[in-house]
Amino acid sequence: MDTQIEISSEPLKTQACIDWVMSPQCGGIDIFIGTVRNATNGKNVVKLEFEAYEPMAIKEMEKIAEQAFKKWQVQKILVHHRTGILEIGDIPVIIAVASAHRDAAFDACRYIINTLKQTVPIWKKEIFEDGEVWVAAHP
Amino acid sequence: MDTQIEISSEPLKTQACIDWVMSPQCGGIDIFIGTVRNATNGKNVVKLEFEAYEPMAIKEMEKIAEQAFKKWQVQKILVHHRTGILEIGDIPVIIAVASAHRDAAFDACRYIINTLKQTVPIWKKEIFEDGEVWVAAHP
Amino acid sequence: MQIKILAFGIAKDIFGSANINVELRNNAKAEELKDLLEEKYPKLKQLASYMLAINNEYAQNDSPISITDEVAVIPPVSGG
Amino acid sequence: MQIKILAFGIAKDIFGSANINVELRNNAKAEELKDLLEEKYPKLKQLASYMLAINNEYAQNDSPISITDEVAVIPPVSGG
Repeated sequence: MDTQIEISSEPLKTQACIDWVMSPQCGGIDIFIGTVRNATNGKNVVKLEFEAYEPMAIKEMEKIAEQAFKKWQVQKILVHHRTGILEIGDIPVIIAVASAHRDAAFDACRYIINTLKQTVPIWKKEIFEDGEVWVAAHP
Repeated sequence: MDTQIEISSEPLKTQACIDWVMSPQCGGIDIFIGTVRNATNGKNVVKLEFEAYEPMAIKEMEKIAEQAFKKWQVQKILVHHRTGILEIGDIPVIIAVASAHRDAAFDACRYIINTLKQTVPIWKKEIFEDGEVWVAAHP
Repeated sequence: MQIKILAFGIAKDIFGSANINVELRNNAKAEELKDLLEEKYPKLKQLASYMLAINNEYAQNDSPISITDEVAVIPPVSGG
Repeated sequence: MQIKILAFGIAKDIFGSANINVELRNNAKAEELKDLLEEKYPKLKQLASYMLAINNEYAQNDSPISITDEVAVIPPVSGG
Protein backbone atom coordinates (compact mmCIF):
# COMPACT_ATOMS: atom_id res chain seq x y z
CA MET A 1 0.00 0.00 0.00
CA ASP A 2 1.75 3.05 -1.30
CA THR A 3 -0.02 6.22 -0.23
CA GLN A 4 0.79 9.92 0.01
CA ILE A 5 -1.75 11.85 2.07
CA GLU A 6 -1.27 15.51 2.87
CA ILE A 7 -3.11 18.58 4.11
CA SER A 8 -1.41 21.85 3.35
CA SER A 9 -2.09 25.57 3.30
CA GLU A 10 0.29 25.95 0.34
CA PRO A 11 -0.95 25.74 -3.28
CA LEU A 12 -1.22 22.11 -4.42
CA LYS A 13 1.24 21.06 -7.11
CA THR A 14 -0.47 19.05 -9.83
CA GLN A 15 2.65 17.96 -11.69
CA ALA A 16 4.40 16.78 -8.52
CA CYS A 17 1.33 14.72 -7.61
CA ILE A 18 1.29 13.07 -11.02
CA ASP A 19 5.03 12.43 -10.92
CA TRP A 20 4.68 10.74 -7.53
CA VAL A 21 1.88 8.44 -8.66
CA MET A 22 3.46 7.29 -11.92
CA SER A 23 5.30 3.99 -11.86
CA PRO A 24 6.55 1.42 -14.39
CA GLN A 25 4.12 -1.22 -13.06
CA CYS A 26 1.10 0.96 -13.81
CA GLY A 27 -0.66 1.37 -17.11
CA GLY A 28 -3.32 3.82 -16.05
CA ILE A 29 -3.63 6.83 -13.78
CA ASP A 30 -6.86 8.56 -12.95
CA ILE A 31 -6.68 11.99 -11.38
CA PHE A 32 -9.45 14.10 -9.93
CA ILE A 33 -8.74 17.79 -9.47
CA GLY A 34 -11.28 19.90 -7.65
CA THR A 35 -11.26 23.58 -8.55
CA VAL A 36 -12.97 26.59 -7.04
CA ARG A 37 -15.95 27.53 -9.21
CA ASN A 38 -17.03 31.14 -9.70
CA ALA A 39 -20.63 30.34 -8.81
CA THR A 40 -22.76 28.02 -6.69
CA ASN A 41 -26.52 27.71 -7.22
CA GLY A 42 -26.33 30.71 -9.52
CA LYS A 43 -24.69 32.95 -6.92
CA ASN A 44 -21.25 34.51 -7.49
CA VAL A 45 -18.54 33.10 -5.26
CA VAL A 46 -15.75 35.52 -4.35
CA LYS A 47 -13.58 33.01 -2.52
CA LEU A 48 -13.66 29.89 -0.39
CA GLU A 49 -12.18 29.07 2.97
CA PHE A 50 -11.28 25.51 3.94
CA GLU A 51 -10.72 24.45 7.51
CA ALA A 52 -9.54 20.99 8.57
CA TYR A 53 -9.36 19.09 11.82
CA GLU A 54 -5.98 17.98 10.60
CA PRO A 55 -4.97 14.89 12.60
CA MET A 56 -8.44 13.37 12.29
CA ALA A 57 -8.74 14.34 8.63
CA ILE A 58 -5.45 12.59 7.84
CA LYS A 59 -6.64 9.53 9.74
CA GLU A 60 -9.95 9.43 7.87
CA MET A 61 -8.21 9.86 4.52
CA GLU A 62 -5.90 6.97 5.40
CA LYS A 63 -8.94 4.83 6.14
CA ILE A 64 -10.43 5.67 2.76
CA ALA A 65 -7.18 4.77 1.00
CA GLU A 66 -7.08 1.45 2.90
CA GLN A 67 -10.64 0.67 1.84
CA ALA A 68 -9.78 1.48 -1.77
CA PHE A 69 -6.75 -0.84 -1.67
CA LYS A 70 -9.03 -3.61 -0.38
CA LYS A 71 -11.73 -3.01 -2.97
CA TRP A 72 -9.62 -2.56 -6.08
CA GLN A 73 -6.30 -3.70 -7.53
CA VAL A 74 -4.59 -0.33 -7.31
CA GLN A 75 -0.94 0.38 -6.65
CA LYS A 76 -0.62 3.99 -5.57
CA ILE A 77 -3.01 6.48 -4.00
CA LEU A 78 -2.35 10.16 -3.45
CA VAL A 79 -4.72 12.55 -1.66
CA HIS A 80 -3.74 16.19 -1.18
CA HIS A 81 -6.16 18.69 0.37
CA ARG A 82 -5.60 22.36 0.81
CA THR A 83 -6.74 24.63 3.65
CA GLY A 84 -7.07 28.38 4.05
CA ILE A 85 -8.44 31.02 1.70
CA LEU A 86 -8.78 29.93 -1.94
CA GLU A 87 -9.55 32.13 -4.95
CA ILE A 88 -11.52 31.17 -8.08
CA GLY A 89 -9.57 28.57 -10.07
CA ASP A 90 -7.47 27.46 -7.09
CA ILE A 91 -7.29 23.74 -6.34
CA PRO A 92 -8.70 22.49 -3.01
CA VAL A 93 -8.14 18.79 -3.70
CA ILE A 94 -6.14 16.42 -5.87
CA ILE A 95 -6.71 12.66 -5.87
CA ALA A 96 -4.50 10.46 -8.02
CA VAL A 97 -4.69 6.68 -8.34
CA ALA A 98 -2.39 4.42 -10.35
CA SER A 99 -3.16 0.85 -11.29
CA ALA A 100 -2.12 -1.77 -13.81
CA HIS A 101 -5.55 -1.60 -15.47
CA ARG A 102 -7.57 1.55 -15.84
CA ASP A 103 -10.95 0.40 -14.50
CA ALA A 104 -9.55 0.02 -11.00
CA ALA A 105 -8.02 3.51 -11.10
CA PHE A 106 -11.30 5.11 -12.24
CA ASP A 107 -13.38 3.25 -9.65
CA ALA A 108 -11.00 3.92 -6.77
CA CYS A 109 -10.49 7.61 -7.60
CA ARG A 110 -14.23 8.23 -7.72
CA TYR A 111 -14.80 6.27 -4.52
CA ILE A 112 -12.13 8.28 -2.72
CA ILE A 113 -13.49 11.72 -3.62
CA ASN A 114 -17.10 10.64 -2.90
CA THR A 115 -16.16 9.19 0.49
CA LEU A 116 -13.87 12.08 1.38
CA LYS A 117 -16.79 14.44 0.93
CA GLN A 118 -18.86 12.35 3.34
CA THR A 119 -16.47 11.49 6.14
CA VAL A 120 -13.33 13.61 6.25
CA PRO A 121 -13.51 16.47 8.79
CA ILE A 122 -12.86 19.38 6.46
CA TRP A 123 -15.23 22.32 6.13
CA LYS A 124 -15.80 24.76 3.30
CA LYS A 125 -17.07 28.28 3.74
CA GLU A 126 -18.39 30.03 0.64
CA ILE A 127 -17.75 33.75 0.68
CA PHE A 128 -20.11 35.85 -1.45
CA GLU A 129 -20.13 39.59 -2.05
CA ASP A 130 -22.92 39.95 0.52
CA GLY A 131 -22.14 37.30 3.11
CA GLU A 132 -20.75 33.86 3.77
CA VAL A 133 -22.01 30.38 4.56
CA TRP A 134 -20.59 27.09 5.86
CA VAL A 135 -21.57 24.62 3.15
CA ALA A 136 -23.99 21.80 4.14
CA ALA A 137 -24.22 23.01 7.75
CA HIS A 138 -27.98 23.52 7.70
CA PRO A 139 -30.74 21.34 6.23
CA MET B 1 -18.19 22.58 -27.23
CA ASP B 2 -14.64 23.36 -26.28
CA THR B 3 -12.26 20.63 -27.40
CA GLN B 4 -8.54 20.23 -27.96
CA ILE B 5 -7.66 17.09 -29.90
CA GLU B 6 -4.11 16.37 -30.97
CA ILE B 7 -1.89 13.60 -32.24
CA SER B 8 1.81 14.24 -31.85
CA SER B 9 5.14 12.44 -31.96
CA GLU B 10 6.49 14.76 -29.23
CA PRO B 11 6.22 13.87 -25.51
CA LEU B 12 2.80 14.80 -24.13
CA LYS B 13 2.78 17.64 -21.59
CA THR B 14 0.59 16.80 -18.60
CA GLN B 15 0.66 20.21 -16.96
CA ALA B 16 -0.19 22.04 -20.19
CA CYS B 17 -3.16 19.71 -20.72
CA ILE B 18 -4.45 20.40 -17.21
CA ASP B 19 -3.92 24.15 -17.59
CA TRP B 20 -5.92 24.13 -20.82
CA VAL B 21 -8.86 22.25 -19.33
CA MET B 22 -9.19 24.32 -16.14
CA SER B 23 -11.78 27.08 -16.14
CA PRO B 24 -13.62 29.22 -13.58
CA GLN B 25 -16.98 27.64 -14.54
CA CYS B 26 -15.76 24.16 -13.68
CA GLY B 27 -15.63 22.55 -10.28
CA GLY B 28 -14.20 19.19 -11.26
CA ILE B 29 -11.63 17.84 -13.67
CA ASP B 30 -11.05 14.19 -14.33
CA ILE B 31 -7.87 13.21 -16.11
CA PHE B 32 -6.84 9.83 -17.45
CA ILE B 33 -3.16 9.33 -18.20
CA GLY B 34 -2.08 6.15 -19.93
CA THR B 35 1.50 5.09 -19.26
CA VAL B 36 3.69 2.42 -20.81
CA ARG B 37 3.87 -0.57 -18.45
CA ASN B 38 7.01 -2.66 -18.11
CA ALA B 39 5.07 -5.89 -18.65
CA THR B 40 2.05 -7.33 -20.43
CA ASN B 41 0.65 -10.76 -19.56
CA GLY B 42 3.76 -11.35 -17.48
CA LYS B 43 6.14 -10.66 -20.35
CA ASN B 44 8.73 -7.86 -20.18
CA VAL B 45 8.02 -4.99 -22.55
CA VAL B 46 11.08 -3.13 -23.85
CA LYS B 47 9.19 -0.42 -25.69
CA LEU B 48 6.02 0.34 -27.60
CA GLU B 49 5.41 1.80 -31.00
CA PHE B 50 2.22 3.70 -31.81
CA GLU B 51 1.09 4.35 -35.36
CA ALA B 52 -1.94 6.48 -36.28
CA TYR B 53 -3.98 7.05 -39.42
CA GLU B 54 -3.89 10.67 -38.40
CA PRO B 55 -6.69 12.46 -40.29
CA MET B 56 -9.16 9.64 -39.59
CA ALA B 57 -8.00 9.29 -35.98
CA ILE B 58 -8.60 12.99 -35.36
CA LYS B 59 -12.03 12.70 -36.97
CA GLU B 60 -12.97 9.70 -34.81
CA MET B 61 -11.73 11.43 -31.66
CA GLU B 62 -13.83 14.48 -32.55
CA LYS B 63 -16.86 12.20 -32.90
CA ILE B 64 -16.23 10.72 -29.45
CA ALA B 65 -15.94 14.19 -27.92
CA GLU B 66 -19.21 15.23 -29.61
CA GLN B 67 -20.95 12.15 -28.20
CA ALA B 68 -19.60 12.94 -24.73
CA PHE B 69 -20.90 16.52 -24.94
CA LYS B 70 -24.32 15.14 -25.86
CA LYS B 71 -24.39 12.54 -23.09
CA TRP B 72 -23.03 14.61 -20.19
CA GLN B 73 -22.97 18.20 -18.98
CA VAL B 74 -19.27 18.76 -19.57
CA GLN B 75 -17.53 21.96 -20.57
CA LYS B 76 -14.10 21.08 -21.92
CA ILE B 77 -12.62 17.95 -23.42
CA LEU B 78 -8.97 17.39 -24.25
CA VAL B 79 -7.58 14.29 -25.98
CA HIS B 80 -3.87 14.07 -26.78
CA HIS B 81 -2.38 10.90 -28.27
CA ARG B 82 1.25 10.26 -28.98
CA THR B 83 2.79 8.30 -31.85
CA GLY B 84 6.22 6.79 -32.48
CA ILE B 85 8.51 4.81 -30.18
CA LEU B 86 7.70 5.06 -26.45
CA GLU B 87 9.80 3.82 -23.54
CA ILE B 88 8.58 2.44 -20.19
CA GLY B 89 6.88 5.23 -18.22
CA ASP B 90 6.20 7.38 -21.29
CA ILE B 91 2.67 8.66 -21.81
CA PRO B 92 0.76 7.51 -24.91
CA VAL B 93 -2.51 9.22 -24.07
CA ILE B 94 -3.98 12.00 -21.92
CA ILE B 95 -7.71 12.63 -21.65
CA ALA B 96 -8.94 15.53 -19.54
CA VAL B 97 -12.55 16.55 -18.97
CA ALA B 98 -13.82 19.56 -17.03
CA SER B 99 -17.38 19.99 -15.80
CA ALA B 100 -19.33 21.94 -13.22
CA HIS B 101 -20.07 18.74 -11.28
CA ARG B 102 -17.66 15.86 -10.94
CA ASP B 103 -19.90 12.93 -11.92
CA ALA B 104 -20.14 14.17 -15.50
CA ALA B 105 -16.35 14.54 -15.75
CA PHE B 106 -15.73 11.01 -14.44
CA ASP B 107 -18.35 9.45 -16.71
CA ALA B 108 -17.24 11.32 -19.81
CA CYS B 109 -13.52 10.71 -19.27
CA ARG B 110 -14.05 6.98 -18.87
CA TYR B 111 -16.36 6.85 -21.88
CA ILE B 112 -13.80 8.64 -24.03
CA ILE B 113 -10.87 6.34 -23.22
CA ASN B 114 -13.05 3.21 -23.58
CA THR B 115 -14.44 4.34 -26.93
CA LEU B 116 -11.08 5.58 -28.19
CA LYS B 117 -9.67 2.09 -27.65
CA GLN B 118 -12.51 0.63 -29.74
CA THR B 119 -12.85 2.99 -32.67
CA VAL B 120 -9.88 5.32 -33.19
CA PRO B 121 -7.46 4.10 -35.88
CA ILE B 122 -4.29 3.96 -33.80
CA TRP B 123 -2.18 0.83 -33.46
CA LYS B 124 0.19 -0.30 -30.75
CA LYS B 125 3.10 -2.63 -31.31
CA GLU B 126 4.65 -4.25 -28.23
CA ILE B 127 8.36 -4.79 -28.56
CA PHE B 128 9.82 -7.56 -26.37
CA GLU B 129 13.39 -8.71 -26.01
CA ASP B 130 12.67 -11.62 -28.36
CA GLY B 131 10.17 -10.22 -30.82
CA GLU B 132 7.27 -7.86 -31.39
CA VAL B 133 3.53 -8.03 -31.86
CA TRP B 134 0.72 -5.73 -33.04
CA VAL B 135 -1.69 -5.73 -30.11
CA ALA B 136 -5.17 -7.22 -30.73
CA ALA B 137 -4.42 -8.03 -34.36
CA HIS B 138 -5.09 -11.75 -34.02
CA PRO B 139 -7.87 -13.60 -32.17
CA MET C 1 -14.16 16.60 35.26
CA GLN C 2 -13.40 19.52 32.97
CA ILE C 3 -13.13 18.67 29.28
CA LYS C 4 -11.84 20.91 26.50
CA ILE C 5 -13.98 20.67 23.37
CA LEU C 6 -12.51 21.59 19.98
CA ALA C 7 -14.86 23.22 17.50
CA PHE C 8 -14.63 23.51 13.73
CA GLY C 9 -16.58 25.13 10.93
CA ILE C 10 -19.95 26.43 11.99
CA ALA C 11 -19.53 24.93 15.48
CA LYS C 12 -16.72 27.39 16.03
CA ASP C 13 -19.10 30.22 15.11
CA ILE C 14 -21.81 28.84 17.41
CA PHE C 15 -19.42 28.54 20.37
CA GLY C 16 -17.78 31.86 19.49
CA SER C 17 -14.42 30.14 19.94
CA ALA C 18 -12.21 27.36 18.55
CA ASN C 19 -12.50 25.58 21.88
CA ILE C 20 -14.57 25.69 25.04
CA ASN C 21 -14.35 24.00 28.44
CA VAL C 22 -17.30 22.07 29.84
CA GLU C 23 -17.83 20.45 33.20
CA LEU C 24 -18.87 16.82 32.76
CA ARG C 25 -19.37 13.99 35.27
CA ASN C 26 -16.61 11.34 35.27
CA ASN C 27 -16.98 8.64 32.59
CA ALA C 28 -19.88 10.44 30.96
CA LYS C 29 -20.99 9.12 27.56
CA ALA C 30 -20.91 11.14 24.34
CA GLU C 31 -24.71 11.45 24.39
CA GLU C 32 -24.61 13.32 27.73
CA LEU C 33 -22.08 15.76 26.34
CA LYS C 34 -24.30 16.36 23.32
CA ASP C 35 -27.31 17.07 25.55
CA LEU C 36 -25.24 19.43 27.65
CA LEU C 37 -23.87 21.27 24.61
CA GLU C 38 -27.31 21.57 23.00
CA GLU C 39 -28.70 23.05 26.19
CA LYS C 40 -25.93 25.63 26.35
CA TYR C 41 -25.83 26.25 22.56
CA PRO C 42 -29.34 25.59 21.15
CA LYS C 43 -28.17 26.53 17.65
CA LEU C 44 -26.43 23.13 17.47
CA LYS C 45 -29.91 21.61 17.13
CA GLN C 46 -30.51 23.62 13.96
CA LEU C 47 -27.61 21.94 12.15
CA ALA C 48 -28.32 19.32 9.49
CA SER C 49 -26.45 16.97 11.82
CA TYR C 50 -23.30 16.89 13.90
CA MET C 51 -21.02 14.29 15.44
CA LEU C 52 -18.57 14.14 18.27
CA ALA C 53 -15.07 12.82 17.76
CA ILE C 54 -13.05 11.30 20.60
CA ASN C 55 -9.32 11.01 19.99
CA ASN C 56 -9.75 11.59 16.25
CA GLU C 57 -12.41 8.90 15.81
CA TYR C 58 -16.13 9.44 15.27
CA ALA C 59 -17.91 8.67 18.56
CA GLN C 60 -21.11 6.70 19.10
CA ASN C 61 -23.75 7.94 21.57
CA ASP C 62 -22.53 5.41 24.17
CA SER C 63 -18.81 6.10 23.72
CA PRO C 64 -17.30 6.95 27.12
CA ILE C 65 -15.32 10.16 27.59
CA SER C 66 -12.39 10.37 29.95
CA ILE C 67 -10.42 13.37 31.10
CA THR C 68 -7.40 12.68 28.87
CA ASP C 69 -9.48 12.40 25.66
CA GLU C 70 -9.33 14.92 22.83
CA VAL C 71 -12.97 15.72 22.11
CA ALA C 72 -14.22 17.66 19.08
CA VAL C 73 -17.54 18.77 17.64
CA ILE C 74 -17.82 17.79 13.96
CA PRO C 75 -20.56 19.66 12.08
CA PRO C 76 -21.52 18.37 8.59
CA VAL C 77 -18.31 18.05 6.59
CA SER C 78 -17.91 19.74 3.21
CA GLY C 79 -14.37 19.12 2.02
CA GLY C 80 -13.21 18.27 -1.49
CA MET D 1 -9.91 1.86 -62.13
CA GLN D 2 -6.70 1.78 -60.14
CA ILE D 3 -7.08 2.51 -56.42
CA LYS D 4 -4.32 3.22 -53.94
CA ILE D 5 -4.91 1.45 -50.62
CA LEU D 6 -3.28 2.76 -47.45
CA ALA D 7 -2.24 0.19 -44.87
CA PHE D 8 -1.56 0.55 -41.15
CA GLY D 9 -0.36 -1.63 -38.29
CA ILE D 10 -0.25 -5.31 -39.16
CA ALA D 11 -1.86 -4.65 -42.56
CA LYS D 12 1.29 -2.78 -43.52
CA ASP D 13 3.33 -5.85 -42.57
CA ILE D 14 0.99 -8.15 -44.54
CA PHE D 15 1.18 -5.96 -47.67
CA GLY D 16 4.89 -5.38 -47.13
CA SER D 17 4.24 -1.68 -47.79
CA ALA D 18 2.41 1.36 -46.39
CA ASN D 19 0.32 1.43 -49.58
CA ILE D 20 -0.48 -0.76 -52.54
CA ASN D 21 -2.32 -0.26 -55.82
CA VAL D 22 -5.17 -2.53 -56.83
CA GLU D 23 -7.18 -2.73 -60.02
CA LEU D 24 -10.90 -2.54 -59.24
CA ARG D 25 -13.95 -2.30 -61.52
CA ASN D 26 -15.64 1.13 -61.59
CA ASN D 27 -18.06 1.77 -58.71
CA ALA D 28 -17.10 -1.46 -56.96
CA LYS D 29 -18.36 -1.88 -53.41
CA ALA D 30 -16.15 -2.22 -50.34
CA GLU D 31 -17.01 -5.92 -50.08
CA GLU D 32 -15.50 -6.62 -53.52
CA LEU D 33 -12.30 -4.88 -52.54
CA LYS D 34 -12.12 -6.98 -49.37
CA ASP D 35 -12.57 -10.20 -51.38
CA LEU D 36 -9.89 -9.12 -53.79
CA LEU D 37 -7.45 -8.18 -51.02
CA GLU D 38 -8.09 -11.43 -49.14
CA GLU D 39 -7.38 -13.41 -52.28
CA LYS D 40 -4.11 -11.61 -52.86
CA TYR D 41 -3.16 -11.45 -49.13
CA PRO D 42 -4.71 -14.50 -47.39
CA LYS D 43 -3.16 -13.47 -44.07
CA LEU D 44 -5.86 -10.77 -43.83
CA LYS D 45 -8.32 -13.57 -43.08
CA GLN D 46 -6.31 -14.56 -40.00
CA LEU D 47 -6.85 -11.17 -38.35
CA ALA D 48 -9.32 -10.87 -35.48
CA SER D 49 -11.19 -8.51 -37.82
CA TYR D 50 -10.49 -5.63 -40.15
CA MET D 51 -12.41 -2.76 -41.70
CA LEU D 52 -12.05 -0.56 -44.73
CA ALA D 53 -12.18 3.19 -44.43
CA ILE D 54 -13.26 5.40 -47.31
CA ASN D 55 -12.35 9.08 -47.02
CA ASN D 56 -11.60 8.72 -43.30
CA GLU D 57 -14.91 7.05 -42.46
CA TYR D 58 -15.50 3.40 -41.65
CA ALA D 59 -17.05 1.75 -44.72
CA GLN D 60 -19.94 -0.71 -44.85
CA ASN D 61 -19.79 -3.74 -47.13
CA ASP D 62 -22.04 -1.97 -49.66
CA SER D 63 -20.22 1.39 -49.57
CA PRO D 64 -19.26 2.32 -53.16
CA ILE D 65 -15.67 3.18 -54.00
CA SER D 66 -14.79 5.75 -56.63
CA ILE D 67 -11.43 6.60 -58.12
CA THR D 68 -10.98 9.82 -56.13
CA ASP D 69 -11.59 8.15 -52.74
CA GLU D 70 -8.91 7.67 -50.11
CA VAL D 71 -9.18 4.01 -49.12
CA ALA D 72 -7.45 2.42 -46.13
CA VAL D 73 -7.28 -0.98 -44.47
CA ILE D 74 -7.97 -0.72 -40.74
CA PRO D 75 -6.87 -3.77 -38.74
CA PRO D 76 -8.07 -4.08 -35.10
CA VAL D 77 -7.23 -0.82 -33.38
CA SER D 78 -5.21 -0.75 -30.16
CA GLY D 79 -4.61 2.87 -29.23
CA GLY D 80 -4.79 4.43 -25.81
